[in-house]
Amino acid sequence: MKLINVIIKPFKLDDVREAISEIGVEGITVSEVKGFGRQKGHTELYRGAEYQVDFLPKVKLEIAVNDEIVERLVETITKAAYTGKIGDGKIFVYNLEQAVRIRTGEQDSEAL
Amino acid sequence: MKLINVIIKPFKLDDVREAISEIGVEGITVSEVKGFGRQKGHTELYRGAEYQVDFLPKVKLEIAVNDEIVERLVETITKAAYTGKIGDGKIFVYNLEQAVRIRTGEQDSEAL
Amino acid sequence: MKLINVIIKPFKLDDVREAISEIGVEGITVSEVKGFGRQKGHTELYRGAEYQVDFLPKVKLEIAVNDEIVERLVETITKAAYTGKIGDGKIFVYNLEQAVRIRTGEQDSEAL
Amino acid sequence: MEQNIFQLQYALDTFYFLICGALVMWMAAGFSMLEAGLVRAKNTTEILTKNVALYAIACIMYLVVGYDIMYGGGIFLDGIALDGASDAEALVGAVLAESAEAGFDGDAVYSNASDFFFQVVFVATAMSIVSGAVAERMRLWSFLAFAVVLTGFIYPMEGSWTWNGEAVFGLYTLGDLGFSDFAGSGIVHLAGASAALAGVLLLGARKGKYGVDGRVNAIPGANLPMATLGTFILWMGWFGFNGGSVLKLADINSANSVAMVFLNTNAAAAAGAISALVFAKILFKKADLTMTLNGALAGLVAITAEPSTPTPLQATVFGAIAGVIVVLSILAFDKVKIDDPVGAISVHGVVGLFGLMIVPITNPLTADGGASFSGQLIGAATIFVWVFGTSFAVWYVLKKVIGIRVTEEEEYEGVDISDCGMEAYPEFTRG
Amino acid sequence: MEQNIFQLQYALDTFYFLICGALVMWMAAGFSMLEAGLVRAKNTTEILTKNVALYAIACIMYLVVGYDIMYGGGIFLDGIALDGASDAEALVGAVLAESAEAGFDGDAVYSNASDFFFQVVFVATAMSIVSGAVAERMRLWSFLAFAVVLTGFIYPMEGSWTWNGEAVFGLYTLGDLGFSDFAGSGIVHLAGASAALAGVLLLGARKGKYGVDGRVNAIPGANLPMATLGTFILWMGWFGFNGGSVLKLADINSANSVAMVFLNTNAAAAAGAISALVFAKILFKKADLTMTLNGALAGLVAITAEPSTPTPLQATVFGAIAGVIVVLSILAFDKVKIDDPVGAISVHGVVGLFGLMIVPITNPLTADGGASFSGQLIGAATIFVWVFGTSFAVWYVLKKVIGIRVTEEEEYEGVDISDCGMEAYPEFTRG
Amino acid sequence: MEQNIFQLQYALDTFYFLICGALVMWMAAGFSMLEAGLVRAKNTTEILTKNVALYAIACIMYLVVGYDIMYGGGIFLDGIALDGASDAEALVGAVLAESAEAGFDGDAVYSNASDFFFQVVFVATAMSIVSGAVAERMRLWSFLAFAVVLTGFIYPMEGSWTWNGEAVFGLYTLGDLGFSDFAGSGIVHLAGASAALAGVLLLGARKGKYGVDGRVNAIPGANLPMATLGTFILWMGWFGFNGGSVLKLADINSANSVAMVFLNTNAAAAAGAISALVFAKILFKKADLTMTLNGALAGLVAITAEPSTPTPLQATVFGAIAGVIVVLSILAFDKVKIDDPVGAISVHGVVGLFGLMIVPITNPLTADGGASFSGQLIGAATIFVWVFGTSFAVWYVLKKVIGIRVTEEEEYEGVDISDCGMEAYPEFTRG
Ligand SMILES: Nc1ncnc2c1ncn2[C@@H]1O[C@H](COP(=O)(O)OP(=O)(O)O)[C@@H](O)[C@H]1O
Ligand SMILES: Nc1ncnc2c1ncn2[C@@H]1O[C@H](COP(=O)(O)OP(=O)(O)O)[C@@H](O)[C@H]1O
Ligand SMILES: Nc1ncnc2c1ncn2[C@@H]1O[C@H](COP(=O)(O)OP(=O)(O)O)[C@@H](O)[C@H]1O
Repeated sequence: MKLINVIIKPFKLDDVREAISEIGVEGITVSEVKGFGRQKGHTELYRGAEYQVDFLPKVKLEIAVNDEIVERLVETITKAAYTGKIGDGKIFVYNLEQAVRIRTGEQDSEAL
Repeated sequence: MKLINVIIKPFKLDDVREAISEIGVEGITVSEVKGFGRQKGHTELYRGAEYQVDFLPKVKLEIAVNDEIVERLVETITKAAYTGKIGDGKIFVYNLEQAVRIRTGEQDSEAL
Repeated sequence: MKLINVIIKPFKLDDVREAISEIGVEGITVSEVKGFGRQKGHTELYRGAEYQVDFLPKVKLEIAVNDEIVERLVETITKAAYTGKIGDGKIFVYNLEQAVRIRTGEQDSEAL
Repeated sequence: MEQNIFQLQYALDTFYFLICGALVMWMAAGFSMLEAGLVRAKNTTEILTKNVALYAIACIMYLVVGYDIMYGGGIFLDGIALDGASDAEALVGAVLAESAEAGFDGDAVYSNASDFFFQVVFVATAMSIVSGAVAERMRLWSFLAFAVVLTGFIYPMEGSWTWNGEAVFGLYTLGDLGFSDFAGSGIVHLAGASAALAGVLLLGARKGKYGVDGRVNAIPGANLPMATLGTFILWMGWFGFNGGSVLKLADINSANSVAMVFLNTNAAAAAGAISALVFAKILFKKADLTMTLNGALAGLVAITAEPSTPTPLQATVFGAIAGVIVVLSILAFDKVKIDDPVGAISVHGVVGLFGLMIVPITNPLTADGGASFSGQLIGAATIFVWVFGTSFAVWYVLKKVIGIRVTEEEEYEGVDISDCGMEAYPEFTRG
Repeated sequence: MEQNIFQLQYALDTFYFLICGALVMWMAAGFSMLEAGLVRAKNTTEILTKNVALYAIACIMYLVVGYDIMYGGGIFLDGIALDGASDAEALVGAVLAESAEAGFDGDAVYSNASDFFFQVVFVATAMSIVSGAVAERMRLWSFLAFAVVLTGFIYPMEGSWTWNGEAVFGLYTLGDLGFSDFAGSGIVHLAGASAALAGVLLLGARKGKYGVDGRVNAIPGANLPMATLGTFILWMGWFGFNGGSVLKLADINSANSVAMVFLNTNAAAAAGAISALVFAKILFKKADLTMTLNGALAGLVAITAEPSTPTPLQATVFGAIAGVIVVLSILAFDKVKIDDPVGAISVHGVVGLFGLMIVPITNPLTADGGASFSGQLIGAATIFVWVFGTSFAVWYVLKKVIGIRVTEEEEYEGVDISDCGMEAYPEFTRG
Repeated sequence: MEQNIFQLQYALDTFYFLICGALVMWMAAGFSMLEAGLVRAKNTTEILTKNVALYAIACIMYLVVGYDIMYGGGIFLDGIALDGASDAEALVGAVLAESAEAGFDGDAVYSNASDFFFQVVFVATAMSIVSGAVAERMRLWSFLAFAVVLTGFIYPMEGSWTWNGEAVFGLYTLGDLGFSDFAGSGIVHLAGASAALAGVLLLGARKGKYGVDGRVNAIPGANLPMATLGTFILWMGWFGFNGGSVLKLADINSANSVAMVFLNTNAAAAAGAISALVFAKILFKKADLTMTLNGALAGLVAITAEPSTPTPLQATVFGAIAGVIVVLSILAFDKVKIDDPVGAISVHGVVGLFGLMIVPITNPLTADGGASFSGQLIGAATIFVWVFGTSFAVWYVLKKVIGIRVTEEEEYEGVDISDCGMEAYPEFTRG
């Protein structure tokens, strides 16, 4: 199994979710993150003092899947999250050694 | 060493923390996440317009431990986080190659 | 490639960011987490009832990099995040199998 | 020309009632903000809905039957406009005759409509007290059903025995027994708290409030600036609550009395806030804002039974004592596991009783009025027995018939979703 | 000595205007909180800025030219202090002569400055209605430019035809046709809503409000306690809005009228809140707080056209009907994709019209005043055509010249950053 | 019958004082909300606690000794009720005699209690100014200790020299030198700002406010709707602050004066808001809400020294200038690293001085009163030297004895935890 870690722009979340559920992935864990990278932030102003807000709100998806569908999943996500503008985000793939579904105790593939 | 990644229902956090500290795990990193899976969300209503809130608040635990206690830990967590209702969550296990305690520079097992 | 996962004290975020960008790392993903460990929390009081707030606000950094610079990066972070007080945090290193830049489809090293 | 003087007096006294009434109406906002600030985010929309609805219900029910039960005048206030006169002209004549009879220094003559307006907002205050005590676990619609009964029947009955001087079920007349409650420490505040206590006893504590080991768990309010704002609003509104209760402004004596009431009301509130702050600091080693707010309210409730006769120094002392009482009372209720999220029963009930009992100190029983300790006790007992008893019965029936408590899941999820389907701060908290 | 009675009458009526005016000024805070509570966090600083600025602009523009257009008296209110008299002494003499002529029971004689103060806050109210309807997508500076025109010209023109009884472009006089609008259901509320509608039509809906499939998406407000506070503030301020519109307090008849107005205003608001709450519950199965708040406001708007003649029962019924109308109207506007984030067009426009149309029921046309259905229709039409037409023209020019809508990115990021560079809740939300 | 006219006049003037006083009391809520909105979330509970406590302390200290120091009348206000008369009857007689002597058009005769009530809220205002300037880093209890001294001694001394016309340490009498401060631009606002400045200088800037490279870092306020609400509350309360300072309502001249004060106060605030908004836009390219709010307050402070003599146009111009001054002043203080989180020193101090200096323009020195530039300068200097000097001494002693600043860790963690043990928004921020 693999764990796919995806960083995308927040407003792309729904598109990505739909896309990957279409190819049969049922579960995702999502969290709000701040991103630093090539894309630059904006400046704010408060009582005459300017300041740079250089983190950017991003959304991180963690998806555990079986090896065979990784490739398609990566493609699908790349399409769904794509805007072409800087800051679109990344996909990271790790190896997942074990998975357990707490409710049933099922292991690995059954747990996903 | 392994990294145990656990997704549970928020109100189970304290139970799980106690359970795992009992078996000698001292450190955890916790974050609030949103989960999508088999469990379905609820609908809200605003000025006549209904809308589906389909993410569910979950809590994610990251626990770095030595290989030998992984098995017991997984069992303990499974018990502590169990309600039997859909949405109880998952346990994911990865390989952890290196760990450092910033304060002391200690490495690996000593760092945990 | 490796994924470096770092837990630090929130007010150290800027120092760490500067330090690692100096050694040429361009991207980071940051999230707010709560930490449990040796460092103890504080107690709050509400209408006569005391309660222990035992999680501590921490910041988590995820940094994907090429193998060759991992060592220097770990050193740099250890220095930048160091206060010597308990609770300084941890650095965890995993293996990263694949990386994709969504905008360009670039793979692995090019994607970082 | 003398007539015109009476006309001016009438107009000034009517205006005084209306402005004081508007200030008391403003207290509805104060209770809403106080309660919204002291509950958790997930129960905020619902407590707001309760507060808006209960104020509205109080206004309608009192208009429909409540005022009639308490003071007569017919349901739907029919004829409040002309008061039996054939037309506006005739009404002016009738009023002027009344004024002449009363005499310039006599009882106030003022518009009936302004009297209703000033009275109706008191009913709402009594009901507002209840919503805070039962917050975070009581069902919205059961609560509103109760509000209908309290504002339409329970309170008006009790009001008729006290402020309207009718005999209690024809048995005894409180006034004759030396009972006096200037602006309603008992008639409004103790009454509201009695109804709240009955509800809380049948409702039980919020899940997780009391640990098995008997320890009290903190359930912090979500928005303390709101709670502070609410307290300031109540403090301001109280000037109308007590100031208007002099019932006349437009002669030197009355004006002096109204001014003393403003002064003493403010002094008691200030003293209550400080003493609660300091006392809590001694007990907890911290400056507890919520206790300080309760202390200010306690000072206000304590002085309400008689704000016109104390000296400023006495008012200050009374307020300071109230500030200590309220802190102790809140801790005591937690000890016996009576869960009152905002401290309403302590502030309005315990301190309301205290307020009644100190009246004889500054306004002892004499030929022309005043209060005796026995009279105050009997009055307090009458109010408590009636309001607690009838309220308990109504809550009980509601509990059996439609239920008064939300389910455990609903309570965990928050009543905002289950009752209102709407979050109060959708972007600030994680669903 | 009679003179002194007139002096007291003058002072009392002046004070009455000032206090009522202060209460109406307070409504500016109410609109601000209501709107700040019902928009998303990312658009909150900007809506607050709009509200503070529009109130300020209304005060200045009405002072500069508006009052002069509506009632005369010269630009910059020059000479409002002495009113043509050579000095204070002479002024007193002139006033006393005026009073003597008017007679004690005649029209009120009071300070011109207090009249301006009472009038100016009405202009601000009309403009406040607009800001809510165009929230979350209109550019700040285009909005403020419009505010200058509405408060300095559009409203004063319309006001001169109605409250100042001038002929509409010399063609017809509304008063003669049986038009009557006591406190401004039409002159203020319908007018504000007409300007808002024109703006919304040229502006379009917020991105994402209406799905392609024609479904309506919810865009929840960020802070419902704020919205509730705003409604309570408006409710309180309305006592000044309607109560002051009797225009005289200081005789028995007038005092009775003012008191009835307070009573009916409160009853209509309460009935509107309850009926909207219950009606929304029936439609949606949930207790919709925001609809309940709109219901209370609807009750207030409905009674504003004539709060002095209905019986309390009638006021209650009118308010209850308004509460139902506003819910239906809000749903209807969403159906036709007219996006009004706070429901301002429904509350002030649709219900404002309803308020005008029910006047003849309780105050039919007679020799000495009153209203006819036809007169009300003509009046409503006149107000709508004028305000909608001129506003549409102004919005249109603004759209062409500087643009009225923020860019899509700005809208997505939130106008707080693009217009104000400042977040309203920097620590509560994730930038 | 003439007596009854005097009675009515007495009652009306007393009521006028009480209502104005209640409006000024309301300003305490305004300062609380303004400051709570402009500090960071982690320091909110503590600033709220300070505001509630300082208001309470001001009320008590002024009651105990302050009023006696400023106007005499004995500590604890003993005998304020009867004012030396044997009983209520005798008091009425005494009052009527006083009225007859003063004459209908003469100085106002009204209840002493209402005078105290109106005066006491001014003390609280002065103290409220301080809390904002020292926010986010000063220890709670040291602050409250200072509040005791300022409200019980420093302010009353200064007040006795100005509004009570006593010679400054028997040396010179400000009134004779052509000093005039109608409602307290100097006596209240400059005084409060002087005390604040002394505190800030000894306290130092918030950690992180000024970068090593001398750059100014933004520390955004956590809740701008709260700050906006606070400003509206202050704006409303100011009608009582200035309007009540005419000190008489109940004759034609006085009523006209009160009305002009309301009109000018509102105009100055509106002009200040607009000019600050526009000026900030020019400087920063953004519509800065917080500067706009400060601008409105600056307009109010500027007109406070003399709101009755300017024409509406003059009031507008004065307010507009004040709006520009306040923006420049805030930037200037940051340049010299004087850290004032809410801009209190600029709004109340710098603009307060400006307000004093423009009095001679509309109210020049004449036989019967008025102000001269020299007189205003001497007055301002007297107030500043006395209040700054004594405050500096008190702050200094506190600093040495118990310390006035929290530790660096406490400041980083937020003073809510260290001083109050309680978060203001436990669910919205990540403690
Ligand atoms: N080396 C990295 N490690 C972890 N996260 C990264 C890394 N590089 C980029 N990211 C994440 O991806 C987001 C987008 O990257 P960025 O360089 O801004 O644009 P792009 O995706 O077009 O290259 C960043 O905001 C950050 O959250
Ligand atoms: N494939 C997956 N990858 C990552 N997280 C998952 C995956 N499947 C489920 N989850 C997480 O586990 C939570 C519970 O899963 P769910 O399918 O709802 O119920 P159950 O745990 O009973 O199977 C989800 O809310 C989500 O956060
Ligand atoms: N075994 C672990 N797994 C995951 N996170 C850990 C672990 N141990 C510690 N942490 C994280 O590191 C933070 C600091 O650890 P702590 O033991 O408090 O101090 P120190 O870093 O000095 O050892 C904790 O708050 C927690 O977030």
